[in-house]
Amino acid sequence: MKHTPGWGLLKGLFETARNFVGSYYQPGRLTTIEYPDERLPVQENFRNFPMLIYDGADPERGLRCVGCKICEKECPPQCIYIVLERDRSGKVQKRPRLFDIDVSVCMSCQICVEVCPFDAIKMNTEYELSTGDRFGALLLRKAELAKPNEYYRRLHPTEAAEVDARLAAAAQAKAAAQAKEQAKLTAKPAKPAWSTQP
Amino acid sequence: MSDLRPAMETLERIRTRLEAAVAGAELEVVANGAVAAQGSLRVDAAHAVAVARFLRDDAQLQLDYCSNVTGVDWLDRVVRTTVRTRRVIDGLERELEQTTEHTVPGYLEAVYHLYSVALRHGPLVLRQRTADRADGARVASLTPVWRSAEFQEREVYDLFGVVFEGHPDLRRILMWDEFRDHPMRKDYVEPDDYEYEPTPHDEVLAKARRHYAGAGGDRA
Amino acid sequence: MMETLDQLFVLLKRWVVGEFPAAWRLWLSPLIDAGAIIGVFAGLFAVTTLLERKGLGRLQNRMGPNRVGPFGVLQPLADGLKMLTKEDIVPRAADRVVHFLAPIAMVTPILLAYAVLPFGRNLVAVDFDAGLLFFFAVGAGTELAVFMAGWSSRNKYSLLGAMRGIAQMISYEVPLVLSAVAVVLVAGSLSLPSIVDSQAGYHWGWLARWHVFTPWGLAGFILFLIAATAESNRSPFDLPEGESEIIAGHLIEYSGFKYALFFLGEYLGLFAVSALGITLFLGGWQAPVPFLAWVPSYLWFGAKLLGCIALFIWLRGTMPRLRTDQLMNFAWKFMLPLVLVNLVVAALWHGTAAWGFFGAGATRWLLGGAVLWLTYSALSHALFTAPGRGPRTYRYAD
Amino acid sequence: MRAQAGDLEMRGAFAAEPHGGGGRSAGSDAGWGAGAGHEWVRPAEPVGRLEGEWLEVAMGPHHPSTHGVFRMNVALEGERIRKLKPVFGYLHRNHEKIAEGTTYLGSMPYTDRLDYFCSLTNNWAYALAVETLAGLGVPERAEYLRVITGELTRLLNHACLVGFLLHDMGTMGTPLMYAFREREKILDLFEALTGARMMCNYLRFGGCRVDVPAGWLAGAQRVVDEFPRFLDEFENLLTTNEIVLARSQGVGVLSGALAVNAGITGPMLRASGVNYDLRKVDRYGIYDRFNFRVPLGEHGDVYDRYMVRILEMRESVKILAQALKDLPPGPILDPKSKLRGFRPRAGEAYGRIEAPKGELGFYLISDGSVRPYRYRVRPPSLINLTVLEELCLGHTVADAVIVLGSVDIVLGEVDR
Repeated sequence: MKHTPGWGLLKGLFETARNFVGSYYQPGRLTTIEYPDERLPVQENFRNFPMLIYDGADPERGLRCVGCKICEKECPPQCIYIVLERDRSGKVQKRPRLFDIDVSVCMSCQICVEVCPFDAIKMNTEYELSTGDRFGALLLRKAELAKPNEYYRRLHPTEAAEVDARLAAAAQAKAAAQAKEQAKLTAKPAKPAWSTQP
Repeated sequence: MSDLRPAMETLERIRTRLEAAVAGAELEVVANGAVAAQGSLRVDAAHAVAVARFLRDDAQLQLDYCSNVTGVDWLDRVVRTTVRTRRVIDGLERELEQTTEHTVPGYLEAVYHLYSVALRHGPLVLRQRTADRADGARVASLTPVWRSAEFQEREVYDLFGVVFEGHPDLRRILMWDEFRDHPMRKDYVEPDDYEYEPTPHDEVLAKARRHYAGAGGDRA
Repeated sequence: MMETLDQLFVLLKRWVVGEFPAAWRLWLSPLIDAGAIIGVFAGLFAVTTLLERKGLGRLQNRMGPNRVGPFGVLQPLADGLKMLTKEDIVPRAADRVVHFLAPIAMVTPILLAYAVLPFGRNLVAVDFDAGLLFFFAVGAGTELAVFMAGWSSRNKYSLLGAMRGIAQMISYEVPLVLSAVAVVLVAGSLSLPSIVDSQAGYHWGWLARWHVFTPWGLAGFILFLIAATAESNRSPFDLPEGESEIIAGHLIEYSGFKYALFFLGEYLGLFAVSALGITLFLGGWQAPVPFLAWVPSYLWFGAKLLGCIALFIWLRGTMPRLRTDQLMNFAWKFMLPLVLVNLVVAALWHGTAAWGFFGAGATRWLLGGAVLWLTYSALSHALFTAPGRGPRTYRYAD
Repeated sequence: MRAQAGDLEMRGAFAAEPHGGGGRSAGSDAGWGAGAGHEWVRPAEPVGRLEGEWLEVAMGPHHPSTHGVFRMNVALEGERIRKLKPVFGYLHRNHEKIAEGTTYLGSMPYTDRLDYFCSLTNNWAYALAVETLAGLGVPERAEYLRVITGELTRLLNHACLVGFLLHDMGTMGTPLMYAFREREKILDLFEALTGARMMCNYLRFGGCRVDVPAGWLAGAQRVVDEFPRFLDEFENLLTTNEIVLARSQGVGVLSGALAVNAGITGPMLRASGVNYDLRKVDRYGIYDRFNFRVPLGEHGDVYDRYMVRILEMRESVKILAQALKDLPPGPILDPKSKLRGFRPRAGEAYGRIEAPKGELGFYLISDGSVRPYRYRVRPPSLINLTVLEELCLGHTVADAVIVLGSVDIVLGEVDR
């Protein structure tokens, strides 16, 4: 291959000039977004820190979480803290009194979402969380984590549709089973669903 | 294509050939219970270098590439063996269960994964075991045979405390030079010298309180 | 009217000076010149930093600064404010006096060099007979500043940078001066205004009689540009700074205003040497085509200067950096022989113009060009094509 | 012997000094193999040529060209390197210890953080090791998705590496910005598929986490189709650039024999002329179905390492085109795999893949519990640094920087 010295440099200069000119009119060349003024559309699969889903209007009563602590156990960086509710007699209730996620530790790995048997914890897409308070503001409490199902549907429509369908089917099956059960043995109370989990 | 390449000999055959080639080498084929069932070859430290050289230079093996070197810490294990014996007690023959406990002393292992670049086969897993987990934690360094073991043996030395005899430059590699312990050992206890920060986690707060009280500090 | 516009600044100065008593005039005139030069070129420095950042951004498919003011035009102001309000850190081990003097030693000689540059018709502070000599003599002072900065910082990287800087600047001084000598030889004068005058007029009524349009002038201009890039420590010859190797070389321990002065000095040096290149080869303030001769001369000069700056920015955005030994090889084994041959060609061109030994018209041009091209080929072949060098072909395995 | 001749030219008076492997011809396959007797000898300390002290400089940990927090303690004679000791561990977080304290699945997101440029191939290596350990199968579609994401990862890693390398040579980041422009497009794909741009955490034991969203394949096809144009642009800018040639040819020459013995893997090994690509050797996953070639260097210098990466990107584009065309429908997860309570049988396994930086291996020992008893990462970045001193001796500081750049390290992986 014959190679004239200096030709490679000229080719390089031509290439950068092409990019210079191209950056003004070829849309693929300038990928920069002027962030606070413009924003990229949030992808449907995007995930950033978990949230808790509740049905209905009341975040306290409608919370799907039953405090089974599976996510707390499986969370790789151990950033979830759950304390269960107790009633006056000290009996453990099926909902969390405290549900904290330390998002300064959380790495958005989504494992809590995958292991949750109740579809109670899902990934949020909120990413503008910068704050001046290093400790307090980065510890999300139950009230901050609780988000209505409609919010989840808006963030992840495809996934939420699947979950809703699954939950509806499960509820239907449960209702049918309960009706059957009811018909058979009215006295025997139904076993709590969460205790059947291994 | 590479389907036609000769598969590596079985471990048993390699062992037989090695015993013939390296006089006095103590070799043992270690079974692997996993689905992979990739057995390994244990070699004693005294003959390790000679064995390694044979493995590298033998025409049928040509294990010229040492991919992975690592350590494994096996703690002291208490093994319970239950023996049923018949004994005559009070004129009656009775069956008795006798449980004896004995401690299998722990040891450290250095594991080498060998491949052949020339013949494209492998791996052959080579293991060396130390005598114990304290002063006798010594094995032979295979860095003179495979240069790739240099940093990895240093790492095993650093994190497990296995001394590789014959290593040209055995220093700590990941931890700092003044560090005393070997963090990858199973019985390693974290030093209580972190800079604790306010956290909702009670255990950490308790630890911090202990730590700063011990240090005479006033932070917590 | 156009004549007045062309001589606007000259007349303005004459008027201002005329307003003062005669005893003052001797002092006032150079003061006004100095003030104008400092003002204009410091302003150009600000514009250039913006242009460079925007231009590099676009070359690299980025936007460049666009946050301060519309399209980021106030960015230089923000940069300047930042520089001035930064803490001035001097290492404890540093030689404080030298460390303090180095930035001053950088800027002062460069500003002095502006005295002899003609920025327009009659627009020159000092019409010095040995103007070119003065320029080179004064301009060489910056080398001292680089070494002062590198040595006094007591930092290993800055010492390496200073060593590189000295070696590089002294080596490239030689081809720089020699390429200018060709022009002196032809123009027959060391005075920069008369060198510009020697390029006045047009061949056949349309081609400017600039030196760059002769074979030796073209080669000389390219060589001059290369040497100027090296002199002003610009990429691909930014070894004394080499931020990926020795971080910032002699600048590593400078911050705040002192750093800004170095920065200013470097850019002023770049402008000065570009202005010299324009004066020597590109006809100075002369218009390139006769029908545009009515445009004021300083505007032509400014346009040519901006063109040179754009070229430097373009080079900076494209070229990787050379290595020290390659840089030296390039200076002594490539630039120096070529520039000497160029000198010979220029001498032949000039000396034989009358009796047509070199042919006439296009033949003369081609002959001169051929000599230079052959030299270039031979030298670059020796430089670049060692065995195993050059583009390679690769084999594949399946 | 051409490499040697070039070497003499390059290093002038220093060429005659002992220099580990540098003088040997890199290309010939005959140089290494059985019985070649390539015992490693530490290079003899050169006799000082100048009367004077060596200047000892700690390059790093805060240095713009060490690709992270990494230190090279160098002894300089003028600007020639006489000694070089790499020092690492600044980013050491004992990934292996963390992994031994968490479940098998819990380590998956941590593997993203090893070589944070190539989280998907890290996932793949780990998943492969666990699958070998537990005997899990991978459905066809998941295998294809792994190949697609893995090769996209290779594209972005190589593009960025070349950008960084040229940045180290002093190009003001122009090639780097072009590489990042293309990387953005690939990261957008990753974000749409896995939900994160860099910390993908996408693979699961026996398959993948989610299936591709609607329109993703068309987007990937578009990126793949446009990639060769970017490579052409890159090559126009750099491949015949005289300064790049002068800077990189004959610098950091690594012989094939030393490379194999020192366990160098990946493009660095192939640049030294050794044909060893795990995609061909192990044919893990479904790589035997694709038609691609392995580019080999001849001289083993920085330029060959650069070119091998460029050529590998072109081959990856070929693989991607085939994989995107053939992607079959079907499930993406082995029904036997489970998320919680995953307890492989006691035993050990070693799984390795051809990650963009070299052979990335995971060695796992299971004791039958939910946590691995021993979890070991074989980091290609760390082992490729073994020969750094040999590559740099006798060269200048500026060369050390580009040799380090051509090794392609990520400190997250070196230090773990």
